[in-house]
Amino acid sequence: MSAGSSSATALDGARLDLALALHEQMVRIRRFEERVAELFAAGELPGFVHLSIGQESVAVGVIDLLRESDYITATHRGHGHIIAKGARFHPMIAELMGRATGYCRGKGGSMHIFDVGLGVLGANGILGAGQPIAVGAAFSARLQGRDDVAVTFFGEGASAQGAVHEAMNLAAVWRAPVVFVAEVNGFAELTPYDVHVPIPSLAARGAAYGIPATVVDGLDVLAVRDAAEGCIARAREGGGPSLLEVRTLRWHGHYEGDPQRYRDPAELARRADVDPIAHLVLALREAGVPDDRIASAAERADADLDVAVATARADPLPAPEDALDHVYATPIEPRR
Amino acid sequence: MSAGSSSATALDGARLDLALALHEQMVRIRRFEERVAELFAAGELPGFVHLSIGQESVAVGVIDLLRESDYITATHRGHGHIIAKGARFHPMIAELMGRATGYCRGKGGSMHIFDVGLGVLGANGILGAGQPIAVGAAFSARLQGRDDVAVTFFGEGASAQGAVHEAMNLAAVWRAPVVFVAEVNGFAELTPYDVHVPIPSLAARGAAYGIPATVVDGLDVLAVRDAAEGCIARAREGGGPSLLEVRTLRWHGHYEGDPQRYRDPAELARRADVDPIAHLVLALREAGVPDDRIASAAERADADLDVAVATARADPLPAPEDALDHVYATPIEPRR
Amino acid sequence: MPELKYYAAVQQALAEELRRDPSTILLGEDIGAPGGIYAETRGLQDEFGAERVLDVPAGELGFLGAAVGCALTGLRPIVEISFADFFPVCMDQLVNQAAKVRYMSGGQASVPLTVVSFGGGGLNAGPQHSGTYEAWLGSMPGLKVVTPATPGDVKGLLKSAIRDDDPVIVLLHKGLLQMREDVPDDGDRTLPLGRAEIRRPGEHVTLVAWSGGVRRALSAADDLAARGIEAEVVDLRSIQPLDVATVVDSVCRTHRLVVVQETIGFSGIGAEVVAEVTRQAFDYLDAPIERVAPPFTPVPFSPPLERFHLPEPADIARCAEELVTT
Amino acid sequence: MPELKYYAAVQQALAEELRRDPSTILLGEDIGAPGGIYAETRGLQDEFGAERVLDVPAGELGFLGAAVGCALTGLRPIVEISFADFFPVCMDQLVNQAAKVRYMSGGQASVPLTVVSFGGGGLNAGPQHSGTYEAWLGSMPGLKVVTPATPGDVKGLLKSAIRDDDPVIVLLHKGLLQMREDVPDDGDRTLPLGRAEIRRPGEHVTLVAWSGGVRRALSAADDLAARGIEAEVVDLRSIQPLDVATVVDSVCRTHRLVVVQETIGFSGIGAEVVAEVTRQAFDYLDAPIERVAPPFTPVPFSPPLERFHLPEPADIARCAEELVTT
Ligand SMILES: Cc1ncc(C[n+]2csc(CCOP(=O)(O)OP(=O)(O)O)c2C)c(N)n1
Ligand SMILES: Cc1ncc(C[n+]2csc(CCOP(=O)(O)OP(=O)(O)O)c2C)c(N)n1
Ligand SMILES: [Mg+2]
Ligand SMILES: [Mg+2]
Repeated sequence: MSAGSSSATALDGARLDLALALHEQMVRIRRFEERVAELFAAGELPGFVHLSIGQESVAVGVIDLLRESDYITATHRGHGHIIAKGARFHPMIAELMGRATGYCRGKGGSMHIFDVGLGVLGANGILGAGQPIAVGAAFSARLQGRDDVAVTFFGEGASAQGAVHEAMNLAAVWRAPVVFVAEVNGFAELTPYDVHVPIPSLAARGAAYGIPATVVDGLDVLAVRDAAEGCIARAREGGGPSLLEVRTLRWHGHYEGDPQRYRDPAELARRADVDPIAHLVLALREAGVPDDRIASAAERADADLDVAVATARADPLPAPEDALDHVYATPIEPRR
Repeated sequence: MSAGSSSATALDGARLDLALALHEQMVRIRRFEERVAELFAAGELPGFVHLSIGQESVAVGVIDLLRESDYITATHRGHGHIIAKGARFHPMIAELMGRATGYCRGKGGSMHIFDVGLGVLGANGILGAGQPIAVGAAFSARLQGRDDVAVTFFGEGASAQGAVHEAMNLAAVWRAPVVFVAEVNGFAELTPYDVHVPIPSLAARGAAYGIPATVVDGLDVLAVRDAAEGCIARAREGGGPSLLEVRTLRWHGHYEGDPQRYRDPAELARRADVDPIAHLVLALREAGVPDDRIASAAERADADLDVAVATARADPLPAPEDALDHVYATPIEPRR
Repeated sequence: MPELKYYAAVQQALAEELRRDPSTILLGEDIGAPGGIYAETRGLQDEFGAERVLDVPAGELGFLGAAVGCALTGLRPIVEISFADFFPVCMDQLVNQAAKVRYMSGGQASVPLTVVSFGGGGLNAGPQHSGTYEAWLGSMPGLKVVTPATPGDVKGLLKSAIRDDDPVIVLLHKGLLQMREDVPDDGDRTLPLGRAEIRRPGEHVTLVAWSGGVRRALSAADDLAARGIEAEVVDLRSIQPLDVATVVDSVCRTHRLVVVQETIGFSGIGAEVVAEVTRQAFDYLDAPIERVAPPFTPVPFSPPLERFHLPEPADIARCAEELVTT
Repeated sequence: MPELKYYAAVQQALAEELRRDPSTILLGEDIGAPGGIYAETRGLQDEFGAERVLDVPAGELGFLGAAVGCALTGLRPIVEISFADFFPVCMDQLVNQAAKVRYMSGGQASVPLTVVSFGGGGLNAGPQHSGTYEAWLGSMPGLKVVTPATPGDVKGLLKSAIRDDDPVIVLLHKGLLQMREDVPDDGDRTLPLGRAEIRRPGEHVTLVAWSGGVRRALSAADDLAARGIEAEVVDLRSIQPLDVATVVDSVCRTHRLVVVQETIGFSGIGAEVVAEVTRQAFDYLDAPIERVAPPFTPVPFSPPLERFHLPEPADIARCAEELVTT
């Protein structure tokens, strides 16, 4: 394990099991995203997709601590969050392919995946929109006497949206059980952090609402999880909201196909140094986990993906008239 | 001068002249607002009005430092800001009365007074709307090679608006020459500070944007001015934005006619203790300014008001068809 | 039947539904302890507690979005936006979130949200406090919109809105707050969303109106009656769904139509009514359809200007008379 | 005449106007160093500097509001909102500020602001990235709205928008970005705001369309011609002001009208066109006016669903043929 990591304790016993579980989850996300990149390049996915490769530790480190009944709101770059919350590959891939069997029956696509049963209250195509929704879900759980919490992800770009401010302010006034996770990956679309944020760290915004804020390096998923643990426990125990900033790096373009001319090649080369999976693999090896055991995570993910992709490919597209459904609980006539 | 005041230096020479000038301005605003209250109670003003009685030190202490070519954006409670920037009584009163001779020819009313020549870029009926506009005006002045600055006022209620966050963030990124003045008067409409703000002082928000923030007690107009001086100089000299919080108290209801059932009578009784005019008068007396000289400020204001009101009363209402003008630079036909 | 004022009908509907369904909550500025700036929520926080009736920070986008989150997770939130003019600051949560969530999620998620707002001119409230947004909101698939014009309709429609499983916007009119009507004191009485109401029968011309336009149309109908012209006044009551059938049916009897609206005509609800009536009742129309609407300007402040802006009953009557007599 | 693509016409118009008038500036997300997500601003920051061509933080309400402040103080800002779907997050600065400032201030203040945005479906961008807001924005007094459907119109109308002293919204269509046309290389060529254009003359039926609807109407007209029906295609080009006269004139010749739109029909621009044509050309109409528009749903993502959503030329042709033959 690299020096200076906040989780630089021995990986053994329960901690090792945890590390293995986190590794499994991160690899599932990585392989999923890589498969999506292939499918997109092959022209199998309509529209556009935003991938979270390199950022797996954020979704996994935080969401590992959640229960099924807890809530999340994800972003336009939300596959990882949604997988970490337990979403199945097949309806995700089917949705990306626009199939009738997709999570949204082909109506939403990559930016709108919901799994209400798993507490996934949507990826979102509008920056800042998920944050107030998460505050409401957290408040709602408490009002209904449940100790469920909500976690909401947003990037440095979204941090410039007024909605994020309104959500944090409201959460603080309500002491709502919500954790704001600022997933800082260096970019917002095609421009870097500094274009959007005038301070070195978004964690400075916690004090603006009187809520605790922590920064953690996304290189180390165990450190992310440790940092998140306090935030989530606090929320669950009635201590109110908090802000967790995770520093990470976007590996791919903003969208698949983005030529990234605006990006310094040196910085792109830095990717290997900040790979949270490689970082964890080192630690697992040091703890004596055999290579084939480590490699098996990818095999399991790939096997699942193979089935999901093959099934989704064979699945029907929605019938055109299905476009008329699901506007209202009971249709309004005429629908055309 | 009361103990503990930050401007507790001897009032003599230039400082005394300054104090007299600030007194004059505050009294002009107070008398204006009191006259508006009377006119409103007498049914002479259509619509509704929000008065700034008790808060005169905020507008005066800050705006005294501005030049005619500097900009301000005011709030729904904006008469004081606008008067401090040099607006004339007659077209203000005429506007409140809905006369053709009003600042806005009767089209706007109390919440929409503009005086573009004086850099008054509008009172505003929408919380948070003035802040981005002020950032733009400040940026614009700099781009055009002028060292003019912009000052924008907002209350604790408005501080909950996303637009205020977006404006501060943008100002910080641009290092725009703008001063954000948080005029904290204890209330937003019919609910107190705590309903809207989860922290004891809005000044904590400066760090969220990396901009300096100061808090000052609105009791002492000289202290307000001293605090504002640094902010404005900084902006003018290219140092970028800053945040100045002034603690004050709303004396009247949210709108004239507000029964204020939600207000603690004890707190209303506190008004006399926090009267910035009375506070300054004490200091002026201590400095040896004779009572009649002090009282003459009100007389001058009243004389101006008498003329303004009498003139406005005699002024014509707009012709109904004037409602069609000023939608576009060149009318679009048909206008009905 | 007890007499009820328009603003009190809001309070009564809210109280009854908060009592009936513990999953309902009410959020808004000043609606808790102060009892609402129109006295429309008086006593509710006392009865239902500050957990269910909440004064919120003055950031509409935040608390409306939070209400969407509540609606997605088992509550039935009711949100007040105190002036319709503030919809533009929170529009995203209405149109990109609340309206689209059911559809985007492929039918997985429901947003049983009610938004109550107060709009309309006539009170010299000026260009930023006199707006209404029925055409914008009514044209957004996924939203329902009602515009009650009487205390009885306020009560019946607001209750239905709260019980509905989709986001419903209840657009109330500030100029009608003191209007009185006898309303049955029956907590089970609701009005279906999406049905127009004939407020006055007539055979010579149909006047279609909604919200504040209804009283203007009725007053014009009185003037017309004095001149021997019987106008049928149809109150749309609901903008989305829009009860075109009732209007078409009326026009098939009267053969003439005037739309009366207090809001800008351009691409408004009147335009939609005209387009549908022209299509469905083309052969029954004996004259062009006229819209009596404000000029294409913001709502001005000063009384003579605002009076000029809003359609006067005399304008409506004149327009209807011309249709009937030429 | 050099051939120009639709997206490049944006770039050319911006470059020419930035060169012509030093008081113009350009603000938006990714429009500076990266040259725009549609390559619509490529090279502009290099030529005009980062002081006049600025990448801004991703808060549309803030930078649009700042642009209003710039416009009030001597600059002529041009703002890009990269997807029209983001208008709801910044609507307040458009409708309560930019649109109303001249009026509210009694004519004291001008807001010479241009907003360029990209909308429209057909690219499987899903429910939150396929919207257009021409009906909302066009119905707001104080705003002007244009919807260019060709590279030449993009260039001519965008240049006029920038030179106009009022806020003008230029709604571009994402589905047309690669469209080519020969456009005169003349920096002084502008097109007046508010004039419709007859894209194809015809005598049997008028098809009115705008933005992405125009190519659909033209394609339907081809189909119809093959069946002996000559359709006149009117491209509105401008939504506000709306050139009703050109439409009325066409209908007075053809006696039949079909409106083609890619956006929801309810209270849309088509409804306004129908309402005005019915009023002004009532006696010339030989058949009801039809609107061919999407169903009342959000824009779905999956290709078969989105194809179903958008009006197909065959639907338009069928509808026009029925009007002509019955
Ligand atoms: C309201 C709004 N404005 C702009 C966009 C366009 N947009 C999509 S992603 C993005 C950048 C987001 O950056 P960040 O929040 O850092 O997330 P990341 O893409 O880095 O994951 C922008 C500006 C949007 N989707 N919504
Ligand atoms: C966007 C918006 N939301 C709500 C309102 C209604 N409103 C008018 S004044 C006010 C309270 C403002 O409080 P504060 O900012 O503290 O200013 P103060 O009235 O105390 O001067 C509110 C909520 C508004 N004008 N605009
Ligand atoms: Mg980012
Ligand atoms: Mg206040």
